[in-house]
Amino acid sequence: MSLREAVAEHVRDGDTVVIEGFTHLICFAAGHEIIRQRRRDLTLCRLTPDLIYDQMIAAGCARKLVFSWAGNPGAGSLHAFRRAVEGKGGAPLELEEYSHFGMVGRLSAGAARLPFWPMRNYLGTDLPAANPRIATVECPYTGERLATVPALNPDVTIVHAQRADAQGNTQIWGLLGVQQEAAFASRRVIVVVEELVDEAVIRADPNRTLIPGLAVDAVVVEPWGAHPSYAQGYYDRDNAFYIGWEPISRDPAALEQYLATYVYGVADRTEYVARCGGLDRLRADQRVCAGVNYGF
Amino acid sequence: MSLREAVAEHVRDGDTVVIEGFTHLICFAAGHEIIRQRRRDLTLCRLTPDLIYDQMIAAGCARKLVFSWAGNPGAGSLHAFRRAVEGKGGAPLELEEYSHFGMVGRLSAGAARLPFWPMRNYLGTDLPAANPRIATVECPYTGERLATVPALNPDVTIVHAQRADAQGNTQIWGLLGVQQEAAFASRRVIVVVEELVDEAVIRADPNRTLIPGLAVDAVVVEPWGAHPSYAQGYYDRDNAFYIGWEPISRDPAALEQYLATYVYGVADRTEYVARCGGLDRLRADQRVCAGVNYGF
Amino acid sequence: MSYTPAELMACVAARELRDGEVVFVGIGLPNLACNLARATHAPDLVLIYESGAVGAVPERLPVSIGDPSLVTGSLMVCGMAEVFQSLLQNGRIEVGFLGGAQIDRWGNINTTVVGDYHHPQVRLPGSGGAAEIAIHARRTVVISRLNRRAFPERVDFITSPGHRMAGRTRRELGMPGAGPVKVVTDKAVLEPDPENGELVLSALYPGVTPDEVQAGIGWSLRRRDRLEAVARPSDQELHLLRDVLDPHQLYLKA
Amino acid sequence: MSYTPAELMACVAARELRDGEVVFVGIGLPNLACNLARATHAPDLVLIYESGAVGAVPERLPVSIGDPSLVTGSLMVCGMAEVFQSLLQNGRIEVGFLGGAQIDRWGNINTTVVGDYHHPQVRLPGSGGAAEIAIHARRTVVISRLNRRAFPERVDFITSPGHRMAGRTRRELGMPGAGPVKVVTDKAVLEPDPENGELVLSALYPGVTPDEVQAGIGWSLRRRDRLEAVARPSDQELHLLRDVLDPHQLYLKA
Repeated sequence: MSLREAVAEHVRDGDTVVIEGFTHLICFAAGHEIIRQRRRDLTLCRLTPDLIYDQMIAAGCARKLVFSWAGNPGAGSLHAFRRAVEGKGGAPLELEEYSHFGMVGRLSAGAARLPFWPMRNYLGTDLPAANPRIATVECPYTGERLATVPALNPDVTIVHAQRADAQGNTQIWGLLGVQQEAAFASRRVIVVVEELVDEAVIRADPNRTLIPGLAVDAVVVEPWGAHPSYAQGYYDRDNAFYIGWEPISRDPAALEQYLATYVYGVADRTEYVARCGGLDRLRADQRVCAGVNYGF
Repeated sequence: MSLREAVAEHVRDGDTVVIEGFTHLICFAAGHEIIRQRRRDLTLCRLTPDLIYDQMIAAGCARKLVFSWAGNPGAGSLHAFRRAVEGKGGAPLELEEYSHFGMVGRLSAGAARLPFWPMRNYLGTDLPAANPRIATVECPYTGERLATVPALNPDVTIVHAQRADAQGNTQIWGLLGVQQEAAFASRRVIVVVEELVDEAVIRADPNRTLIPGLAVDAVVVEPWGAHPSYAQGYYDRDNAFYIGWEPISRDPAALEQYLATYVYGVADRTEYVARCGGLDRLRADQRVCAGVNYGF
Repeated sequence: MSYTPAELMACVAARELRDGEVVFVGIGLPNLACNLARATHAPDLVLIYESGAVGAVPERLPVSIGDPSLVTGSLMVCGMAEVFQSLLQNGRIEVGFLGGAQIDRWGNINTTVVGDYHHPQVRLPGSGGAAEIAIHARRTVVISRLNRRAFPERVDFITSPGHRMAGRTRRELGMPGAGPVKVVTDKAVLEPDPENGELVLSALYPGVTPDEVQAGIGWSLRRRDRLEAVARPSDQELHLLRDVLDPHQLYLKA
Repeated sequence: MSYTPAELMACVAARELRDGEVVFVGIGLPNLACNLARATHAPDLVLIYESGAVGAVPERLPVSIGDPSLVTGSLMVCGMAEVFQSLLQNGRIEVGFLGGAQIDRWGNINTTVVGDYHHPQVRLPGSGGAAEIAIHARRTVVISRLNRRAFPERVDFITSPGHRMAGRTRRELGMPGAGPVKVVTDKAVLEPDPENGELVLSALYPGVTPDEVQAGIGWSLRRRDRLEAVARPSDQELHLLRDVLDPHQLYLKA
């Protein structure tokens, strides 16, 4: 299935959408396709909105943002996000804000189909005042009060991964973020992979499988689909792009120009990769580990 | 460190002890050493007490058993356990009983240092009546009542694993059970491995590490330490032994004879392996998977 | 070809499974039934074991649900927290198999104790994952041989809830799953009355009379107006069971 | 050898770490400080990043806490649920590094908004993992350059609690960790008054006067009776920082 078809079928106006991946495996390809298909009124959820949500906010896809850290690591701000929140242009953006632990708990509860997740957190912070959905529960054993966050069950979650088989049995290594929790918490799941592999490859190392095919609705093959984010063992993070985003994001006209050229101006990921040019410089070195014995 | 030293230092009379491993990687070596050192009044916790706890109960180590399924899979009963519970000889044994999910939740809460774990469970069953520690909590968002189990934080947990480095960075593949949760929930952790490996082996495939050395107090090398349980990629489960346990366990004299010969009658695991004889028949076939690339 | 009751039980259980379904498998007959279904009408059945093996394709008949043959070549191995939270409680399990020492009129199952909990005549293994499977699996199939001790009017202890627990229904208790939809015995199949959840006779095995069934049941068994016929094991089913799946008669002893 | 304030800040932070400790590392100066400590007095420091890398040994200066160089050759990579529950909430993190746009008299840190939350003058990134690190790490070290905007008497928003929040102490709020034990600035070190948790001047950098410090602080700064002396960066420390750890001056720009 092509990413165009997968997004057309599974991402709808008004949906609560999660494109996860903590620095690693952020599916920019899916974000760009959602922008191209001009989805609207989305509730975008991610721990770190990152450049991809900054672009989707600038493109007018988002009605609301649910997050825990909205910056451009080491490089600056997400200015489209800031303009919306600081009332300096752009459509208004509703915020629902947690800490990383809070977002992790929300997706853990969603994956377990529990209505809340307990944690020791938030006492003494102003976060519960800013977000009334952060509540408390009393322990039935000790009587102490613990913080709670509500379950997050997205309409659709998009997970980028190194590889999967045709049934969506998905293997990820390197940073795992909350990809597994997000997939299990979601009503629909799109997996986008660098490589489609034979089921035998998956079955040869079942402990590497993070998401089983029974939880996946669509599998899409999109090499370089995470650029400028990275895929361990496939390509490095394009740090120059992240640093270069600061001036682009700061200037609405430049941002519009970027979208016109690299998102609206290309038909698909293949054209995007061609237009970026020279991505081969990011190709990963070989640091292949040894296998383990599954025999008995 | 030898297993004798590790048990002498970390397992004390009256302790709450977890020797985990779901069918896979059950550390019989540690159970036998605890019996040899004549530990008393232990609270033994495991989802499946299995033969190892049947032996420890017969040897008089246990005051209490916390569990969710006490049988000899496919082969029969744990008769030392049954004699104690049915009042047919042997010291009395206090029971605290859950389902598997309940025990998993108890260790998950322990690992997260939360006082309880919520779940949708137990409604309509007689388990809460049999175990008042199964309680309920009201969801602060939906108002629904969920079942809870209390955290389990053992004094000492013993984890058997395929391999670890000298610092206790431990890698496991095949069935994972609740080994990670049990280790993080415990005050002290002994890791017993088939193979001690160089730190470089661990660092070559960090996604395989289930327990970090920072959570481990002692590392012991004990090949065949899980027999008659198994170690994926090292040796198969000794199903004949499990089937043969039924008549032994059924007859207190035979059980005593077994302990005299295979536990008290040997100084350590090496002598046990020699006395068992022919364990090579269980050695695993080679089904080595391919490695993955950690380069960037 | 002649066949044993156990062989027909495995066939009836296998026929209950639809291709592509996600099944929580137990050891013994349930495992045989699932592998029989995979070998016949349900090649894409997904076998999940509570030990954490997903999409297992055991090369040998597993003696325990933690057998290494369930891991080798499986699609995924995950921890038990994922099994119970992200798969079972999440609602991903479509069929669960259950058995027990006692099954009562309402499909409640006892695998905990015969007699009083605190002074048991017989201490049974306990729940394992059965309590949560009975609550969360979209539907369950119960397998047990008929006899009055195994089918009392009321179980001594409810380990796995059926359709009516101390008078309360699954809906009243807010249980996600549909509960036991079929009880497969060695003589007949029982199914819950859609009205009140009471187990009633729904199908007789070839050559079995209702009285033979009643003889193995501790309450006066009602029956459906129209009883289904149960087809005898086909030659293909028998060949698979005897020559491929359980050649050493581990679970199919006559 | 002459040195920059940033270089001394990295050295002071590094000296705060003891060998073998488990440290929750941030990007920038904290990362430099940890790797400087590993290269000098604390070779067995365990670096943990909230992204899930445990025992990381980055071959290059990571630009983000999710850099692939933190994964390659690390001791363990785990999901973020394990990071926050089994490591941080579990109490395994001995030192956490924090920074922020605003740090107040009580060591409270604001990384959320300047101005009103709902109508911010400046929207900052938010908590990330800072709130829970401030609550759970056994102790935290705060790194920030001095200036009145960065050190107001009261932060606009408490993202990460310090020693006194709306009058309530950490103990009253039942926080496991000890909170900020040192605030490392470019001119001096501040530490909490053991009595009331108020940040006071505890050490001056070579050649800095108390007035220069006060000039960068928005409340009247009390000082310890005996101020500690801060040793200048050694030649070895400077060599490591300049030639090995940050050769491209990514974080040590003068």
